[in-house]
Amino acid sequence: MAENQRILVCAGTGCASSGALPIIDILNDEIKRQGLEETVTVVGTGCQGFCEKGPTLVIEPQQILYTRVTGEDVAEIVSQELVKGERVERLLLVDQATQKPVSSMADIRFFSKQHRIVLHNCGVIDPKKIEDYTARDGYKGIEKALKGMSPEEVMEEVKKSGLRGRGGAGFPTGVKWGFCRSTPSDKKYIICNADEGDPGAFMDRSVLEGDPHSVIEGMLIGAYAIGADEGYVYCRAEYPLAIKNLGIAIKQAKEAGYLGDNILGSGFNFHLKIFEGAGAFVCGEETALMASIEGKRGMPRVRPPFPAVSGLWGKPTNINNVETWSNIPHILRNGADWYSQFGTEKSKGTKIFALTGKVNNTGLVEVPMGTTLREIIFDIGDGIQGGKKFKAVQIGGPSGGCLPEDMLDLAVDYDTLTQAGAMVGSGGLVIMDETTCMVDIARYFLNFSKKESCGKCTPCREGTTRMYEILDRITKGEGKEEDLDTLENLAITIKETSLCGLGQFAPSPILATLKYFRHEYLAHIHDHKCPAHNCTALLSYSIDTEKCKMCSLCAKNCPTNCISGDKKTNTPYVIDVENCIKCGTCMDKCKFGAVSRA
Amino acid sequence: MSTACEELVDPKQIKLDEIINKHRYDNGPLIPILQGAQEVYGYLPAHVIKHISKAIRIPVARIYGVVTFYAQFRLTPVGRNLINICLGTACHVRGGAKVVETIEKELKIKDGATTEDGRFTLEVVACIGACGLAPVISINNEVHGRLSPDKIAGILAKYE
Amino acid sequence: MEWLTLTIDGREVSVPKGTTVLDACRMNNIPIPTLCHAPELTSAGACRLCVVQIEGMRNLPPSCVTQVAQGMKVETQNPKVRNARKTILELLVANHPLDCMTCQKMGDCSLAEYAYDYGVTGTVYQGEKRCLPIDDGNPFILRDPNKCILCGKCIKACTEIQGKSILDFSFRGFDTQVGPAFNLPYNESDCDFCGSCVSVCPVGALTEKQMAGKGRPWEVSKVQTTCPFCGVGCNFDLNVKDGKVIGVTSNPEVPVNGKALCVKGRFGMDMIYSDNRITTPLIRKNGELVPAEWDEALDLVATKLGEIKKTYGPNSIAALSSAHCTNEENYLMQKFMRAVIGTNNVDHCART
Amino acid sequence: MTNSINEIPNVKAMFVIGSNPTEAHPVIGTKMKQALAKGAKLIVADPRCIDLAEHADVWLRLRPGTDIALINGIMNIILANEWENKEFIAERTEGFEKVREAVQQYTPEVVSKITGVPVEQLQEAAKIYATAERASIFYTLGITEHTCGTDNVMSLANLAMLTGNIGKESSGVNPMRGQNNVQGACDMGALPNVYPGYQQVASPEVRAKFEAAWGVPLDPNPGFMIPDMFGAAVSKDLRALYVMGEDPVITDADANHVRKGLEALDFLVVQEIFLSETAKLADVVLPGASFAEKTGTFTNTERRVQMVNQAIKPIGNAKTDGEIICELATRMGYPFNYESSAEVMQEISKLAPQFGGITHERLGTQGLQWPVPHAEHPGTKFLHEGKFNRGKGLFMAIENQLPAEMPDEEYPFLLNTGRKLSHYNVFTQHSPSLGDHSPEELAEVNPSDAKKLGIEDGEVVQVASRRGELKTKVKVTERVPEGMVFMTLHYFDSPTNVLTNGAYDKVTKTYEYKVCGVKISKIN
Repeated sequence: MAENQRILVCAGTGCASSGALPIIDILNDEIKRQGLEETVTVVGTGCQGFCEKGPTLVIEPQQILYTRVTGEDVAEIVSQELVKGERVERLLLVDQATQKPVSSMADIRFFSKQHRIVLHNCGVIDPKKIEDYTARDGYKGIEKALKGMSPEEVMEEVKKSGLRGRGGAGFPTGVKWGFCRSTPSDKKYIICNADEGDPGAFMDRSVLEGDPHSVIEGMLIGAYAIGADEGYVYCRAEYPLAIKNLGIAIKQAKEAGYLGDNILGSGFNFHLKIFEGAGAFVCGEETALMASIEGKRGMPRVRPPFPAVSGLWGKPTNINNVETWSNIPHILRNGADWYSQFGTEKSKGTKIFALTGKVNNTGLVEVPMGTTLREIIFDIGDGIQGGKKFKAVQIGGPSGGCLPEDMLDLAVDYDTLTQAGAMVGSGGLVIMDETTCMVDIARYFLNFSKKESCGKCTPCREGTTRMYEILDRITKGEGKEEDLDTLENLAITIKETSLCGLGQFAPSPILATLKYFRHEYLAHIHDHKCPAHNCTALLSYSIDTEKCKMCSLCAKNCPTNCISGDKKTNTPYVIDVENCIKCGTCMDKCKFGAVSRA
Repeated sequence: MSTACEELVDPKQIKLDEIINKHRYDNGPLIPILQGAQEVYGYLPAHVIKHISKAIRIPVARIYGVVTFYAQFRLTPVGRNLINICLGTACHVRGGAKVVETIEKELKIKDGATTEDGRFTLEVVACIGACGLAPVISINNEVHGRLSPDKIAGILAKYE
Repeated sequence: MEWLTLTIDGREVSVPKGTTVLDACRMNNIPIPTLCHAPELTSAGACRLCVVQIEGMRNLPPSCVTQVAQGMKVETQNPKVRNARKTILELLVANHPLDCMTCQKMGDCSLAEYAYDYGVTGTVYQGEKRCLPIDDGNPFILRDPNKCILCGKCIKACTEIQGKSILDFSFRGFDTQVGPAFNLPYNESDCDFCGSCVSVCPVGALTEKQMAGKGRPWEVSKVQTTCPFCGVGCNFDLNVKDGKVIGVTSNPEVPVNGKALCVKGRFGMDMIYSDNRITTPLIRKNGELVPAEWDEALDLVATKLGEIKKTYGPNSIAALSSAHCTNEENYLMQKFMRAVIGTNNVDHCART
Repeated sequence: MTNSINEIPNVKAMFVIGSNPTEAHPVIGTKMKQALAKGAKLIVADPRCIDLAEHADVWLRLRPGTDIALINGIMNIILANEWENKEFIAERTEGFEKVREAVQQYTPEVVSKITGVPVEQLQEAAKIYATAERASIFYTLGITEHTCGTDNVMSLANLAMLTGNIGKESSGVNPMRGQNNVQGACDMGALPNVYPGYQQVASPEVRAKFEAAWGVPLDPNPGFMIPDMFGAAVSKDLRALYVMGEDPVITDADANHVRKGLEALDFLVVQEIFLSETAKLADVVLPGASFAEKTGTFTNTERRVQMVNQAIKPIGNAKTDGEIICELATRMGYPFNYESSAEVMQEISKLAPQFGGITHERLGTQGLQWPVPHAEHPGTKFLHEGKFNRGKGLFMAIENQLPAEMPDEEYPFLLNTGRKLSHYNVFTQHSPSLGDHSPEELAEVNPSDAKKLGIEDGEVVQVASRRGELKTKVKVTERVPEGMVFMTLHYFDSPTNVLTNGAYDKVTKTYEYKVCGVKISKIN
């Protein structure tokens, strides 16, 4: 039995939703009851990344991972694992390939294939304790900068590292800083963009929740290099835990002298505030974000002038996102050369992806740039759920595109993805299988873009609605072949004439699916069929009275109560098509294969 | 007695003024004040918007524009239970749309509406960040994950 | 002043530094369609109709907010640019009523003009259309939000010229609207009815109620004159059709006020045709004022004044001249009193 | 105005006193708001919470009729802080020491007591005005329509000279004239003591010039001013009155006294476009033409002479006022043979030096700001650059004075009068749309007064002064302070001037429209 063990309980939003928080208390009670409080510490950490299997906990130093833990499991874990040093087998992860349980994190491909720089502390430290952060070399980066480097040297180091903005477009961070630095002004601002609105991405939230000090330190270094003395973190109000943990971190950093006036006796001042966003995806766009801080409608404005020249309240402003800022302390601490050894020639370092959809291991993964999609999906993600067939991966959210199977060996970096018609974007990776309809996916994203369009410029405001309407008609089997030309023309015009990135990239899902999955569009239009059996308007469910055993299971599970029949009177079960929402529950539940879909 | 009545000041109004005074000299005070006001009132009644307008000298039309721009702000009271249905990408590909349809049928209201008895308000949102548990809904910030249409009725029954 | 040279549609032109591509085009008589741009307001770059192609630039930049750079190569009419503009116009028309025949704005509607120029059919996109109530609860302005193309100029006119900010955008995306707070009708808002919003509206969303049905733009002649209400001295154009004033339009070129006016200046001119106008001389006979011919009336006045002057002296006669009449008329009045009657008894309400 | 309207957006500090520009001079009001949008500071001195008060950095809610004390107090603070412009005072002015002495007793505490304005606000206002790069004063009838109107104006001149805020772009003292051509009527010599161009009737050289031009001998004595006329009519010193385009029964203070005077006349001629209350008393009514029916010029408050261009023929049998005067003159044996109003302007430009370079042709679409001494002169954007008319600016020590009639036990409310945006004097009542938009008087009463009187918003009440009474609807609003009632002069049905006091300023004989005592009673 190991001395001085730590139990790291994931208390990130995903695991908390699955019931992780009570587990910490129960664990503490159980440890006390079994008299282990001297040697065992329970730590509530930020996101460990493995949301699919949550609540998760890790026993240190052995690095044993337990998944889907509940309160009832606690006593057993304490007496088996902590006292006897034996595994609780039923709570271990089962490798889908080998169908065997694996206990050690080193053997779990979800972890072993990752390279964690930004997520270095996430899931390991208690984010509410600054000493946990400093114990792992926290604030060494800013100390190094303030004590021995000029602002120019700091900026040069960042330039040399090759770091590119992790928010989407991948603009070189050091160069961006340089623009702001070189604009003369009595006042400059820096902003951390934490308005992670991309549906299907949550890395920024996880970093803020799990390692908020790394963002603060990154911003401190940036402010020093740029010459700013005030900063904002613009965080979605939908991320209450992130706001809470960041708020605690700012307070602790102030108390420790890392924020405020004359930081570490260097004469450098920096003040940081949190601004809670009020729910608008478009505020992820720099100028809209600043308008929002200024208390206006979050509508982007034309550039130039760029924020580096005239930003927040007309002052030079530099904006980077959470992941970008969080990279900075590592670059300062370990040097640009160390950082640039990771990644590809033009895309350095690592990138965090939110791996979701029809994949076995969903969660947050951080890999070096240049890792192939196949490695991410099939090794780290452990393949497609339910043994189904991979169809496509959607990269970069509503602004990105879908890539088909033959592009799985693409090495992920900014340039290759853009060339292929997708983009790194915020790093959402949504995996789709044969039951996902690509027209429906395009329709889904356009519905999102049209709802989130700010309405300022004509092409985006009017055009996203029209594209959505055309796609909607196609998914209902009401499309015409010329719709595809109309769509394409509209998509190109919107891309080329919209004011901001939201509009310019809103057509991407259409252009990419038209490029790689045109046949699915044509099947809807010509044959009035959805090859993925997904588009409800083109589906109907019926019960084969021959096969129906009148067990009533389908009727009991029908959410809209539209199946009726009666064994006593020997009335076979039928579906009332009027009220059927085509959810397919009956088909899933029927043990006799009596329900069929057409 | 009438004097006693006059001295009764709406406690919400006092809180609102505290919020306004806390932020009024900040740069860009509007959104934090609106967020605070909504916390006090549960929504943003017209008289509150006008009061804020007067206090911080921002035209009412501009405030109305801001309030209607951001999804967070509401102009009508919310039901006793607030259902947020996630339609993030992960939830969508895992059948989120069917969850929406089931709940809409069950409660006989559409996205954004409140049931007549004031029991539920329904809102479709983009990603609450529990993608690993897709499809998910949250009711009063309590998350219910790995849903399917047949589980809905049981979950809703728990909320009065 | 520094001058920059650029090429527009193959033509080399020079413009001062700081000029926008749009202004460079317009200075050189190269037509560019615009809906959200107005020289007296800040530029939004929102309608995107003024897009052009510029060598080396990504996408199609809007010319109204793009500054000229030395050596820039601009294409304003190539098929790509024209197609983009046509698509944008199709999008606008798809969400706009097509009742142009009865629309007050016909003949002066920018959207109709460009739609015609670009061969827009209005049939490409079928789908949802804005369907909002019409605001006609006041005597001055008719607001049809369904005709609004959301260019935002009325909002800017209300804020930047008028300093009122009665109007703003509300909601977002396809649901975006323009209106007073809570989308109340104008007469329930704090609107002063200066009508600046009407003066900048490029389509029929904001029109003058009094002018409805009174005349088409091509039938109207405009006469610049000075407002008779208050001492600011705003100028505007009286719109005249068939010898009748049908309304007022503001004129951006006038010196004091530009496009700004107040409710009286813009909407009070129906005073001219008030039923209370006196249209013939009146003479008191048997205690009653009765109509008379000019000769009779003037002779009576001349005789009476002559008699009184003769009997009681010139200083027994006085005149009140008028702060509402012209300089020339005031000059004539004081000259009349001083030179013809022979008294300095002339004054006017100078102090109100 | 010493400055031009389009200089306003560039003013850095505006001191608006006794003026309600957003209602009475709406487009000037918008220019002020443009200045605010560019970061200008605003001081508003007004007992009422006018629209601009809501945009002000400091709103000085002074008691009516305490303007001099307020201004003296501000000067006291400026001197105490040494914010005065010593260089300007030394080079461009005289008489400063007397003012320094006079304002010494007007300490912030004393002034606060007189005016009711808190000391801190006085200090803030003084600081804003005195330390701004370009400050301008704007005033209207709230300054002049007092028995001490002239002294009020001089006080403001003192303040401007003290800080050197005059004679520069966007910096000066700007009275905003109320009526569209009140500036022009004065310029044209429609005043009993001056000929066109403010040339004194009493001056023999001037008179000789006009006698030569007009070919007749002229009376060397100044004539009656308006308030004198009605008394003279009653005493039969005045027998006939020719009224052109005015409605004194409605617009002059103490209307009942005015009516009495008019009724005493032997002969009253009224030349008007509407059958006004005054016209109803006339022996002969001559139908004039509206501005749309004639050509000529108006001069606005920034001294800009602008064209009025004929758009339509006179309605019915109406004739232009100029034409009528010419016909009368001719019939009385002195032919006025003018081909056009342009020809009249030619005569004016020969006789009035500041119009020397003005012709209709030159005015075109942009007009010209006088003085325009000769045909090549571009006009004058702002006055007093480098030098005042009299040479050095003269400081005048002014003491605070009370209005002629203050509220008392019998008439406990202070009646304040003014204009509202939707109307202009009385004749916009004839516009169907404006009449419809704003159909009736709404006398403003403070909620606590309304409560005491037991009256509600929208209720019709009786308002009476020593001189007359009327009925009006009431608007209950915080805009007026307790003890004040505010009414406009726009409505025939509530003719406010039956209430106002006929007392007037000793120099200009301007009525004290702004202050008198009234009582309000509920109608059962």
